[in-house]
Amino acid sequence: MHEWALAESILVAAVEAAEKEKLKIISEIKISIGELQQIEQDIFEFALEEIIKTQGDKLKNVKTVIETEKSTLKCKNCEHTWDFSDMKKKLNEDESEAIHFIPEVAFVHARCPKCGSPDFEIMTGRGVSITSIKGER
Amino acid sequence: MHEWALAESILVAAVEAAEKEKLKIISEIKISIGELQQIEQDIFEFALEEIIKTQGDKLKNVKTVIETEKSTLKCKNCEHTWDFSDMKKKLNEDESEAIHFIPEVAFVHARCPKCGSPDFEIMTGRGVSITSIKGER
Amino acid sequence: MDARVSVIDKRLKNIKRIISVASGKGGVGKSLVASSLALNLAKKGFKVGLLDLDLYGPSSHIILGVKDVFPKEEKGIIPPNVHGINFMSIVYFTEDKPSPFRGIDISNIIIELLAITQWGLLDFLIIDMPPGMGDETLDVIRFIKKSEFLVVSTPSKVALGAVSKLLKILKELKIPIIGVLENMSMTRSSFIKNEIDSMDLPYLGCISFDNALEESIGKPNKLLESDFMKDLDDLLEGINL
Amino acid sequence: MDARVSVIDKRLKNIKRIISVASGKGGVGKSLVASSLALNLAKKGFKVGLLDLDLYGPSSHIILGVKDVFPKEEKGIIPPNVHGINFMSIVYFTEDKPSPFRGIDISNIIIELLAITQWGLLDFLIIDMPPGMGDETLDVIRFIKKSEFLVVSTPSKVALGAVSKLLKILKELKIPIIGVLENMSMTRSSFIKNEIDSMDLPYLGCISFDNALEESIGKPNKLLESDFMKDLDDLLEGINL
Ligand SMILES: Nc1ncnc2c1ncn2[C@@H]1O[C@H](COP(=O)(O)OP(=O)(O)O)[C@@H](O)[C@H]1O
Ligand SMILES: Nc1ncnc2c1ncn2[C@@H]1O[C@H](COP(=O)(O)OP(=O)(O)O)[C@@H](O)[C@H]1O
Ligand SMILES: [Mg+2]
Ligand SMILES: [Mg+2]
Ligand SMILES: [Mg+2]
Ligand SMILES: [Mg+2]
Ligand code: NI
Ligand code: NI
Ligand SMILES: [Zn+2]
Ligand SMILES: [Zn+2]
Repeated sequence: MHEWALAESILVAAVEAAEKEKLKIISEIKISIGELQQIEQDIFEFALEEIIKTQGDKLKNVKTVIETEKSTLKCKNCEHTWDFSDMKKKLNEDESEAIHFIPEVAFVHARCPKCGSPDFEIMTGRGVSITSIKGER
Repeated sequence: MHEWALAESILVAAVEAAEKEKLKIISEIKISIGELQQIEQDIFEFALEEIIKTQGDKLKNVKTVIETEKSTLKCKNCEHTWDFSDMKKKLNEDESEAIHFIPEVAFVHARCPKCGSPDFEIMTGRGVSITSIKGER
Repeated sequence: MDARVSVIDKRLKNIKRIISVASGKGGVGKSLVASSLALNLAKKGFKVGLLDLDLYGPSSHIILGVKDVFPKEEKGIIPPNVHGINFMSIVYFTEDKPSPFRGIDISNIIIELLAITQWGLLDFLIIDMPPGMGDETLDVIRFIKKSEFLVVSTPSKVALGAVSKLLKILKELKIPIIGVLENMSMTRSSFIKNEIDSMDLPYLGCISFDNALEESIGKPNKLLESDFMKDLDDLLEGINL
Repeated sequence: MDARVSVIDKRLKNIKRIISVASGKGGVGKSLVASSLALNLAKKGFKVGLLDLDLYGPSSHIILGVKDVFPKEEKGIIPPNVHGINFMSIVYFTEDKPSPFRGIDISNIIIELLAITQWGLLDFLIIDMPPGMGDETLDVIRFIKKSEFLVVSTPSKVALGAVSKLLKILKELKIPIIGVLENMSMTRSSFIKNEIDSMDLPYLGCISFDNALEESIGKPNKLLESDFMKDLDDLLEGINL
């Protein structure tokens, strides 16, 4: 249920952006969630709905579209690339849950599958962001 | 004349890349130099030529093409963007020379011209890189 | 657009004062001061949070002897209360394993922690800062606009080298500096005081080197009774804390 | 493709041994040990370089009292020789102003420094490392494959928390660890020795807390005569240095 906090961040950011763009009504928000966040989409959508109810008119009829950004990890030592599903095989439940809260602890709990280095890069697949907003002025 | 060291790095990197690509002869190297490096192009070209003379056949007839990558600086605090020519106006000679050696000391000697923050990003215009290599197998 | 950043202000809204205990220099006692300050204020009846932002070498959990607790997940994560302090640290998620993070990761961790931690109502949030002037410091300045800085130094010229750099940049950016606390003093010397005076910043006083301090590490009740705490407490009176 | 990276091996080719003095923890004496080690080896007749990679809080120039020198530009930059040491530091370029660098900048600075510094023939290059386990440490591991690590701790549990993390990762990556040096010891205790033994790593011995050390800061000739140097020298004998 920390999904709630991230859902709220989306709505706060959307309202902020709408104000900048002078939108009176927000009709659609496209959301991208990094795969490493391992968000439970049901819970996240439920949270969005619940929070929207408590908000003003701007968000009343908003449609939310959620996409998962696939993860790409790249080793700085050997240039090998892989993704979270490869990584997950070697993680126990606690480690995986820790990455759910703080994706960057991947560097603590995982290694490059090819050379064993912890010095890899999360090229894609972390964070929670808004990719587009539609609305009316 | 620390240009010499950077010129050498280009040729070492080119030979390395050529070996990976199994090129017997390198005919052209395209080089991009970040504006912040403030390279003296004459000296740099002279250094390239001198070093090429000491190298083997792989580089004998190589043509080098040098481009300057324009700088873009962007403030993390206020999102203002600017470039090195804007920045340079406020630098004294010593500061500018220090940036010539280590471009990142821009964060030490310069600030966002709009909000005064030192927390800006060098989006483009640093480093020395090879953008392409042509040759024969 | 990173959405997490937008919610940070809301998460910190119900916190009256945020004090970052920083230095620029390592090993001067930032973590001891931050943990002890949190304990001290909690004992005085304030609602206190403590956030350990030294992600490479988190220490507050060692000093406070925190073990076997984990944040509750509820509309975010709720820091466990240890010895009257709402305590948040990366160790909950690292099992205290090595943390080879690069700067961009540090920045992302801080954003995530600030976006999902539900502090609730607090009188004080104390932040235990790492040494240096890198992503952690720049991100506290960027995201926690209301943070004040409490700066720790030792009496040494080597420490002052790094400390004065932090002070200069904070001053330049007009960030509130509560003052400079001199820690681990062994002989009477006005070297640090004079330097801080000459920078026109408040010198808060000094904490003596406490030979018995190591015995209090991991034992908050002992720490509350230590000479270190006595010195700190006197010094806090001077700034109405 | 960043070309600078490719020339680093060539720049370091004529250096016999590279020793990174590191800790994970701040304020344990890394800079004192690194500078003193460089002085000690230079006095023994070795050709020695010293590279200060603590870019936020560079200290070696303070300890060695380096002033008014600047690298010569000649096919790169040539570190000035101070007290028999070829000394390279970011301070030549920062005028000792605050250095608010993010991780990516740190990484770029290290690449630039390694690519343009002409060390020439050296018996030893000593690297004064910053605390933490961030871009500097990861880049030394990435770019200076032949570096060995000399790790410094104090007797404290708090220090050991960070130190053991660094040791674990170095060990995991099979990077040569010369051993662990215990600094600032005040009472006889085998706490650190036992911990290092249990990690199956060499414990090198300890350097006592030197009450008079501060007077030698900035004065290499005095530092060479200090109790600190005497302890260090004894300990170096044990590892044939
Ligand atoms: N006043 C003091 N007297 C004795 N030891 C101290 C004192 N202050 C700090 N220490 C010790 O110094 C070391 C560094 O303190 P720490 O709080 O970890 O510093 P930092 O967070 O700045 O790195 C620790 O071992 C701590 O126990
Ligand atoms: N053996 C020692 N006795 C007394 N003071 C010491 C000793 N070793 C280091 N110091 C002092 O401790 C402080 C931290 O040392 P420093 O070398 O700057 O640590 P680091 O580089 O690990 O941050 C400095 O003020 C230094 O003079
Ligand atoms: Mg600390
Ligand atoms: Mg009192
Ligand atoms: Mg140091
Ligand atoms: Mg001897
Ligand atoms: Ni969750
Ligand atoms: Ni030059
Ligand atoms: Zn790899
Ligand atoms: Zn700005």
